[in-house]
Amino acid sequence: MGLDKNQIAKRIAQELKDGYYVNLGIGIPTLVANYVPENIEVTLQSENGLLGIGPFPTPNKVEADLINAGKQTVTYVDGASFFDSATSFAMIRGGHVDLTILGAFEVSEEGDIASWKVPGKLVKGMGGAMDLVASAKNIIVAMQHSNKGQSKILKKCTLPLTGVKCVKRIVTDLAVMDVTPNGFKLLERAPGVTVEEIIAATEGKLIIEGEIPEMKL
Amino acid sequence: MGLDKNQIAKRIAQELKDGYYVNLGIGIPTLVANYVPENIEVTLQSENGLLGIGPFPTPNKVEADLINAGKQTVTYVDGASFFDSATSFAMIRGGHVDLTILGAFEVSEEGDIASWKVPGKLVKGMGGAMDLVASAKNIIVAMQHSNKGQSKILKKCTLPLTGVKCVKRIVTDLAVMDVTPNGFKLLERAPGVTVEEIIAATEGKLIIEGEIPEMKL
Amino acid sequence: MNKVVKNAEEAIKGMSDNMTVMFGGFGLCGIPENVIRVLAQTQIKGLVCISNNCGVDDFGLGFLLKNKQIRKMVASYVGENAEFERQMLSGELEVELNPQGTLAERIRAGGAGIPAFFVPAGYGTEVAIGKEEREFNGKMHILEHALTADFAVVKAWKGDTNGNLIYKYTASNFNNMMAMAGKITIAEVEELVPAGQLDPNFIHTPGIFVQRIFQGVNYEKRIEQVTTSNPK
Amino acid sequence: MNKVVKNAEEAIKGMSDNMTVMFGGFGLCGIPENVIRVLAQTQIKGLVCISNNCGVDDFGLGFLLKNKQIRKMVASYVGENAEFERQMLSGELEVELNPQGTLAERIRAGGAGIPAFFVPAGYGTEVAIGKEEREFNGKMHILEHALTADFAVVKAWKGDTNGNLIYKYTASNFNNMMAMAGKITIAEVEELVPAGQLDPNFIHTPGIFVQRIFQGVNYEKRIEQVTTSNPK
Repeated sequence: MGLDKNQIAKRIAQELKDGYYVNLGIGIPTLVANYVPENIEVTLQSENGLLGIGPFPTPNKVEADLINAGKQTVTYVDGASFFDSATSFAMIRGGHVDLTILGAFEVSEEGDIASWKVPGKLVKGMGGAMDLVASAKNIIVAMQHSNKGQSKILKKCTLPLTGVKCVKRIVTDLAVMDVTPNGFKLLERAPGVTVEEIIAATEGKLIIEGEIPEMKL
Repeated sequence: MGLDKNQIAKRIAQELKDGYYVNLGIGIPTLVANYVPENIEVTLQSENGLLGIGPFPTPNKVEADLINAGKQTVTYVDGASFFDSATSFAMIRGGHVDLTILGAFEVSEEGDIASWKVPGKLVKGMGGAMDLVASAKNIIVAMQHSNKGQSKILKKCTLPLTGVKCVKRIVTDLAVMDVTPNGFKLLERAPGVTVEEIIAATEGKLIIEGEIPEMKL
Repeated sequence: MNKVVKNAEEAIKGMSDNMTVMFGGFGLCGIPENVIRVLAQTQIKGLVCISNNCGVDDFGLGFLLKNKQIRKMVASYVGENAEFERQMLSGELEVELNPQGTLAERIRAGGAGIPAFFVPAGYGTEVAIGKEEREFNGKMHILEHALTADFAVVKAWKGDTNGNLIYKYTASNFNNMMAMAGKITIAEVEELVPAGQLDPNFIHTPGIFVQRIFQGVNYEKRIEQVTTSNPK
Repeated sequence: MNKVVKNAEEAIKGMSDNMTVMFGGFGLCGIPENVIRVLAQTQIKGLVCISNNCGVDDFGLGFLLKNKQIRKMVASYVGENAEFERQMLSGELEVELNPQGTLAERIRAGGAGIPAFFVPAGYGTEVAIGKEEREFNGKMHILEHALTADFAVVKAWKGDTNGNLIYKYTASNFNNMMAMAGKITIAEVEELVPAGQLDPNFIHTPGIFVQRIFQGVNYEKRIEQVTTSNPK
């Protein structure tokens, strides 16, 4: 029941538009690159200083000086550019990146996001996530709807925040939802998932208007 | 009596040290480049985006895209670099330029400088002068000691300021002086100029200790 | 994704009265000649222009000035230009002067999402009037605010179809930051090449900052002061 | 003017206990391997290190960590490193975490003479605790302060004897800004050439920011995650 990681990525890829500059976070978001529709062109930004990420290199083309923000070896596409971290975050903070896709531990009905710190566990740091959620024109969160029966789609986040009132859309294994002034607006169900199941898995206020269609994957 | 413009420039050139990065203002300061001692290397910065200004080009090497801050065609030396205006003023504001040499209408005994605006006359703007005087590690002013009998070395500036408490040393047609907490300290006389003549031409407080040597040009 | 437009006429589509427009260049070096020329043929007026200088009487932004298309000029050094003087003194033209480094940084800040920052330049002068003052590390600073524009118009040496730009020598000046600070940034270039032909390691302005690009024509590249030395 | 030093030993002359030192690099990409290696052989301790990351257990800044030469770490993403975790949890190591873009901009600001600036990142989170908050254009921001260092240590691909630097691909990262922000900046390069051999139009870090430069040896350039695709 519900989408696997690749299906979540595939659904999110439908949000891409021709000409978009997109920053993909680590985890599910990275997989989105595999599902970019063929008829559009998007440019992937890596906050460590690359605009125009290409596929992973073939073994003979691995280059230590060419990595993505997840520290994986990558390549670059035609028309790419390299730059320093200050310029990279000028792009992000200045709102030049059209879309940020990232993971989260929790999202609140006001659009707050918690994604970087679990008290009591090791803190690795926020990296670029706080900059991204504070400034991207559009933010989509890719996440699991709940964890061991505990909803992660909440009235209020319980974990330390990454950013406030910033998330626009959430794609989970169960549903697509928008954050609206009145709560989470349910847009689509995962194939085979019922509205009742989504209601049961959602702690935050869920707005259900009319028939909720199934996602098309 | 007193130094001509080239002699002022020649005296100021004695302040240069090997390895200095120097910004030269328009007018007399520009002439300093002609008198850099042969045994030292200084790098001239042009705030429109060049580190390593070379001599004027020969007529067949004139290049519209290669000018100095005075909008004159120039060349560049080996080891030069070009950059944008934000980076250029990062160098200046960040204190990376060792010495700024610029002209002035007036200097006060506290080290204030007025150099950009004469009320009632056309205002052309401050250009980079305010940035330079606010941040250069060391500031030398090249100017005439007085104008039509009116001293320009003052207790307080009468014209709108370019910067406050910033001037370190002044080289005029009559004298070399340092700005100190107690007033203008007279260091050197122009050849043939008496201390009395300098006193007469100085409105601000002048400190005279011991014998004042003649400049060596 | 298609950023390439045919020419300056197509590039300025959507530009209208009372907009704020940035123009790259220092003096006449690195100015977007094509867009200025075409803009001077339109009826667009009331512009707030942000540019380090304002051209000369018969070139560069001087064209727009002559046509009274500019309502306000935000600059650092102006007035190589008799008409500018006349309009300023008569009150037809509003002028806001900035220290040059502050102007450059305000534009970069606009592009980089930094709404305000402290600088020492201008403290204790009329530039500081009405601005917040604060001491850091024993030195007084003033708070300056970011600048952005409806359109930024820049000129580069080479560009590619993705909007990546390379400037030549001192012609980068304000162009590089202005490209970052325009809601719509127009780049005119001397040579436009397909994406992939410029070395990605040596791009001055990454394409993300540029929305429209075209290859300019008939560059005059006028020089304000030809200064030469004798061949040895 | 002579900026060229023989090696890392000579480059770190004057570095001493309790100094603040910046190290360029992102993960293990673009880190100054030579200086780190030599520094780990000294008795210098109590360092405040500013670096986006803190190496791994057996490479990069991990060497200094193992020797307990670091008192405080200012970073954005840390802990690919068991010893780091141990020292942090035991209270031996002080850690200050910054949003990555804020860290980058604080360093640039330090080099550019901007003591403080407003950013939106971190507003409403624990990063904002104790910081001034202000609204601009309907959006809340927090005031962040500049970072500088007694020494900045950067790694470039090519450099010349004037200190001009060029980075390769994504190895620029924090190096370019850190070069601006060191009272003394040390650059180690893979290839050192005489002034005049690098194209002045394509310099990433102008030489004015670099005080000491040397050609490094035995670069390992370790990769954290080799990810490959199958040849088609």
